[in-house]
Amino acid sequence: MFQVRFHGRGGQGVVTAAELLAVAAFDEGRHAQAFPSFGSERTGAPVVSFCRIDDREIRTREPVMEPDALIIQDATLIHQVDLFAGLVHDGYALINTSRPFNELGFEDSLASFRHDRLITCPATELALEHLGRPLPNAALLGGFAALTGQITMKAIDTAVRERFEGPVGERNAAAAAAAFDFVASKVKELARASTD
Amino acid sequence: MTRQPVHFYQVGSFAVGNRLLSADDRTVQSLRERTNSIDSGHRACQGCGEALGARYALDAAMRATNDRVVAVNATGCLEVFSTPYPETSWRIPWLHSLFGNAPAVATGVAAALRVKGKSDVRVVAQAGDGGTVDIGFGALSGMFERNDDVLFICYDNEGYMNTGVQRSAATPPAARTATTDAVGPEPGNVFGTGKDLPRIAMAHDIPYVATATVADLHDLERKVERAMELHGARYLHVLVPCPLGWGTASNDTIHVARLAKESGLFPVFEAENGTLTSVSTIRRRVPVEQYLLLQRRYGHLFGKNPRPDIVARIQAMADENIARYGLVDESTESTEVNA
Amino acid sequence: MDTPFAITLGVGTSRANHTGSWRVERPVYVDRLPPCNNACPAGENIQGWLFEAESGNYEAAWRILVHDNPMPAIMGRVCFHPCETACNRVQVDEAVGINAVERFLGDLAIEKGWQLPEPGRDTGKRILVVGAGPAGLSATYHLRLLGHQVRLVDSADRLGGMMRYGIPAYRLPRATLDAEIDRIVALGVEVVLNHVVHDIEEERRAGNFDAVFLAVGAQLGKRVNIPAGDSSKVIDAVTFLHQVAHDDPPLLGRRVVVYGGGDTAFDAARTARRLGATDAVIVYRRNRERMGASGEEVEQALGEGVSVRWLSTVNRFDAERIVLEKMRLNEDGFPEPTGEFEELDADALVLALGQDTDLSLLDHARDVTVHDGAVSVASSMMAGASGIFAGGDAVPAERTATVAVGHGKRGAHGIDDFVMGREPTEKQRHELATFDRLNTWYYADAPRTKRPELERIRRQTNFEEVIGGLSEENALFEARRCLSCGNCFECDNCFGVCPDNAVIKLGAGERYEFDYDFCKGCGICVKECPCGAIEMVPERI
Amino acid sequence: MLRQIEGSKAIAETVALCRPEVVCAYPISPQTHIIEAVGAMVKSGRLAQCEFINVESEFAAMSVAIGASATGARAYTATASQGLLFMLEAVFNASGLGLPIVMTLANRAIGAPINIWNDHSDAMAVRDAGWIQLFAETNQEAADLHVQAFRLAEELSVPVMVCMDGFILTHAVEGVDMLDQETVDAFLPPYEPRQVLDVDDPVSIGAMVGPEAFEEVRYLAYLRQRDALERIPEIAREFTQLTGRESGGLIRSYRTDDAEIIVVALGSVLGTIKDAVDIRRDAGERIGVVGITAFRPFPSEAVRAALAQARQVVVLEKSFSTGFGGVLSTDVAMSMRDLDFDLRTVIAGLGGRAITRRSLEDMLKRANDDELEPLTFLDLDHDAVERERERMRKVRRSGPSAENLLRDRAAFSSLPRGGGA
Repeated sequence: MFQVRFHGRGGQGVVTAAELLAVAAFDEGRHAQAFPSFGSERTGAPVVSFCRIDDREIRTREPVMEPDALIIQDATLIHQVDLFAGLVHDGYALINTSRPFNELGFEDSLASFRHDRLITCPATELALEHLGRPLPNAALLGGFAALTGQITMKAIDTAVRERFEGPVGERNAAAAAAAFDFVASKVKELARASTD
Repeated sequence: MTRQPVHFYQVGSFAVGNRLLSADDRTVQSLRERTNSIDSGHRACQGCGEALGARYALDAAMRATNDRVVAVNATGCLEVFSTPYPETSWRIPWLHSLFGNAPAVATGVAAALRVKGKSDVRVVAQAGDGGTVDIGFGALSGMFERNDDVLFICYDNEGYMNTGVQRSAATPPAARTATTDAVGPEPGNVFGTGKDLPRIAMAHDIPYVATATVADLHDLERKVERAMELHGARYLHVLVPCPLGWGTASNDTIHVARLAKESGLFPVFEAENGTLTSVSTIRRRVPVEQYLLLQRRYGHLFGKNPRPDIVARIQAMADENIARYGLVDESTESTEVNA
Repeated sequence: MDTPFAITLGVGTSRANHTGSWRVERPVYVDRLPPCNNACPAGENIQGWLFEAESGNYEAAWRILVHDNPMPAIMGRVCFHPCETACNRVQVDEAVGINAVERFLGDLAIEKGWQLPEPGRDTGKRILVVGAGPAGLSATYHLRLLGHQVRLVDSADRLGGMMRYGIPAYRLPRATLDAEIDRIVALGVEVVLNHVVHDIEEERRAGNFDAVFLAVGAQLGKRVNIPAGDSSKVIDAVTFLHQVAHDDPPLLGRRVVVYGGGDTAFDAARTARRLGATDAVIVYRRNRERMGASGEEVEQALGEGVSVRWLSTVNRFDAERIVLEKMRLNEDGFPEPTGEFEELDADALVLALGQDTDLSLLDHARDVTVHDGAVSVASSMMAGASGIFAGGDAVPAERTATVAVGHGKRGAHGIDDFVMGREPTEKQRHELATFDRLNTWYYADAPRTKRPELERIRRQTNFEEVIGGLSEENALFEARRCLSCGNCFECDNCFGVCPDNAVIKLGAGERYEFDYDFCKGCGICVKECPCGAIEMVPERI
Repeated sequence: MLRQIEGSKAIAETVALCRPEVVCAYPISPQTHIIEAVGAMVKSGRLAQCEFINVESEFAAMSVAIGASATGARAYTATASQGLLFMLEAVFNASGLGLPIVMTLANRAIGAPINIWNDHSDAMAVRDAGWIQLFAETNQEAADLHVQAFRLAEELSVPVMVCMDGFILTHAVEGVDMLDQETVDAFLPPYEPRQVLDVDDPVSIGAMVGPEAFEEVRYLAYLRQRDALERIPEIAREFTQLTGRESGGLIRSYRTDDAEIIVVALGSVLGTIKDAVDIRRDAGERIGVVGITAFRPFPSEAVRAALAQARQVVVLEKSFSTGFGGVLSTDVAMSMRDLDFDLRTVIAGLGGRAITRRSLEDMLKRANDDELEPLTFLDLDHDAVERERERMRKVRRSGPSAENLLRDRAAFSSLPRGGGA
């Protein structure tokens, strides 16, 4: 089972992101379960959602306590929320920011994790570029596909286009593709760096 | 002198029927074939105004719809005295659910009829004043606001009579009830309280709002008929004296209802789409004392320690109604006669 | 439907619950005597015929009417309608115009040629009726209906008595009078005119009559001793009107003074105006409130230019001048002389001070008591002597045509009992339907329809009828103003106002009945009955 | 067709396949997505022959359903928590009148303190309201149960409440094999009301019944619920025959054959329990699970049979009777009369407190070691409770302890409040 936790703020499409990932996994013939943190949070407040992907039936209903991956849609949440709580030691984290990783102030809490799996991605910028609106969730899913290999870019593309009709779907798909490319090249870069 | 048209009948405009009128012009109540929607054997008190009002209204609705009426009833006297197992007095399809939900139940009935394609069947919901102005008020306002195709009839006897005469938001000032005792400096119900539901109904801009009393059958039937011509939410507020709760003689039910109207205390009018369209003017104006004196619930205003000050305040209320609705037609006003 | 137990119930089941057992008092339908019927001297069932008239069933109405009174067209003109005075509607707005409706029906019957009922099966009894005025004609009619043979004798050359010779034609057109009299005669009556009966016993024996009805009227004008010059023209009103009726009017001159305050005085004054008098002055010793004539007649006379000197007596009549003494009313309302005098120019003086009866034909009758110029009678109209009955102006009563008609009817029935050997029966009368028993709310407000009047100017110069009849429209309207006091008229109120549906409507003309299985005895039906035809009576416990 | 779909959406679409004729809607979390979706289907015309009525309260929602059902229409609504309580009078009324209304209850805690998250307090509060109450373990089952619910309700003239855990199921996106119209039509015949407001055959529905017949009316209702115990499994079997899928029924057992300890629970937590049981089984403990689908009528005989050989029965409940303890436990205990066994009640997941597999494993281990108290509150913060009690001892002042507790918990703003938080 692969478990993902999404962090973001109300209005950023955090719940939708988890759903899209579940749908994408489902489309690839896997079992998937997505659910929100069920808060009554309003726009702007910290929000969490979850997604599980497995090859067999998923029975558990507990929240994701020990995620295999984190998708952090808003890096500023670090000041309010213990973002990395429970992340397995070889887990992934995809962080939406245009700033370099070392400027985020995460270092102390990340010492024990594999740094080649902690990736930043300017998803909001990519969204603005492709979509015209600062909604980074679809883009981050593209990045997630590139980072974890748990899902294909094609499945993400299909799920996004199913969810958003017409041009909006196109543009989100384009943002996701751009993020996929960005993260894929970054992953290669890091791999090279680690082997270097 | 101007010649009278020949269509004048001894009692043509006020009594229940008249052998001289053509069948179409008679009241429904004058017809042997009237439905008797609420049949004999019910357990209402002697002289019950509500039993009378319900039969008047529903029989009229039945005639107006070719006998295609279903009724919804709130909990209350009418429900209790009409359907104690194993006997029902209703001759029409009738549903009782709860005290406060008659408007919503009626909405459901109307919705079901609509979806079933039974557009010819019409829904009448009925409740006492408690079920209307108090506990059912939210549901009623919702029904109004959605403009559901229901005629809602409130039989207003100005209190919770079923439970032993307690105050409702329709209880008039100074009236004694079990929860507004006739003691203290302001005996009976408090002035400045209460709810004027017909006006609240009008504020919903629903197609039809009307008031009536059991004392004017022609008027009541005409209003029911008018209501049945229209679709959407309609509201009819009928004053039905309660011998038990008002402390009136059982034979005074109609008489006292008439005085309520003739004194101006109970304005009789109708409104369409939120606008007043007609008022029933006072025929033989009487001072409120005449009305109050017949009722033991106002007994504390008279007798050993009379309270003319309170009677004057009640008279002022009547005068205010008369001014607000134009209840006195100056051109035909007659001298004061015992009505 | 297979309905769930207890919570769902089938219609009509509550009829098993007989709530009538709750009752401590029960309503019962009653019939009360309407004040109009009660007041009618002719004993008409006024409310009964108005009821039919309200529906436009005029012939049925007329038939109810002539059941009691065979001369509605006449009564509809000359009756002073005490029914209207008694009418409860007075206390709502104005009395119902009963008289006008009666006349409408009477005229319509003449126009349509409706005939009176067939005479009853011949009893073989022979009755002598003396006098063919309203009492005699009425008695004749009723006797014929009862199957008795009638000989009607009169001293005049035509039938009608005072109706012909006392009432001016402008109040009672002769064609109408003749029509209604002819209709009675057509029932098979032996009429003997120009015949004066001198001795009633002898007349009865000679004709072998089983009974006699005396209706000789009051034909003698009362005279008072008024000093008058020889050339002064003084005439009594009865003679004056009689001569006018005979188309032989006396010459009275331009200024006529009529002395008296009854209807005859006004008839005389109004007749004088029509004969060309420029001044017709009535002199009366009391004031207007205490006058005998009907207000209607006074109004009409004043409208025609008749003037009245109230509180005056005629002191003497010199040539072309009458001296009046002014009067005043004392505490008891009686006029007293004041000693003040005034003068009035006059060509003639007509005395209208009342009439006396010539009862000399009774001189040889045994056991008949004549008191104060009138024949004493029992309620059956029988005078002391067996088989002699009397009515009209000859007996002590109000002297009006309607009273006379009533006497005729009562006398006929008294005679019937007598000749058939039955004990006279007193009819049980219902309790009076008084105003306080009515619920007048239910009656629509509607002032009475006035009979059209001829232009005043026309009526001063001729003997055309002054008061016109009602149109059908107005007659119907007027009939429908009847409150039907004390008797159900099927307004459906009781049927409608019962909270327990405990009134059964039996259908048109059948009224209602109570369903005591369900009547709880609340009494709303009684309270809301417009005409007071229901009352509550205690249940026997 | 298998679809990855939000639970609420799956319910809405399944309800639509049941051809409801009147649907009343009043928003309350967490059921809103269901009625929103039904409303959209009606508005778009996709669900034809259906009146969708936005009412002013849950009380009105149930009342509209009552009116519609009594007029012969198939009526549906959904609610949760406070909404259920607000309509409570009408809930009793619907069953008293024998009206086959189907209602989704998105289970949620009842305040105060106000709490929008999942537990079973709402369902338990109305367990005696005369409704049939079915609990869904998954969204698949929730969807399937709605089809069965209409069938059951209309056959027996009893309203049916399909209970599904709020948020945990309603908001979860997972695979659901959606039925098609043909299948639902084959399974669910048109509604033939037992009583109906009909101008051509008038009856009075809702009479006042006195002492002379009230007990009989109630006894008849009891017998109908007994009938339901027969019909629920039959209908479930029919459903399986038609769809090849097992959904519904009275109870479902998991690894109980040789179990010494059996956990009894309702709803979605069964999945997590099964995962925990598998792990404990791997550790050699003979533990099984019985999930109760039909809570009302309570399948006493089936429960007794399923639990008969257990040494210990652990009833895990998302609700409890303040002042006593387990609610479900009482029913289980009554079903097990005269049998020799230990009963343990575990209260868990109140107000959305996450029930984690780890906590369950721990609890099961203690059960296996016979260390479980008769009444256990899972993951209770004993320190916070003790501090509050200490304060209460000092200051005898009444008031909401919730605020004090929250103030106490510095972790207030930290992560994650979890699968219910």
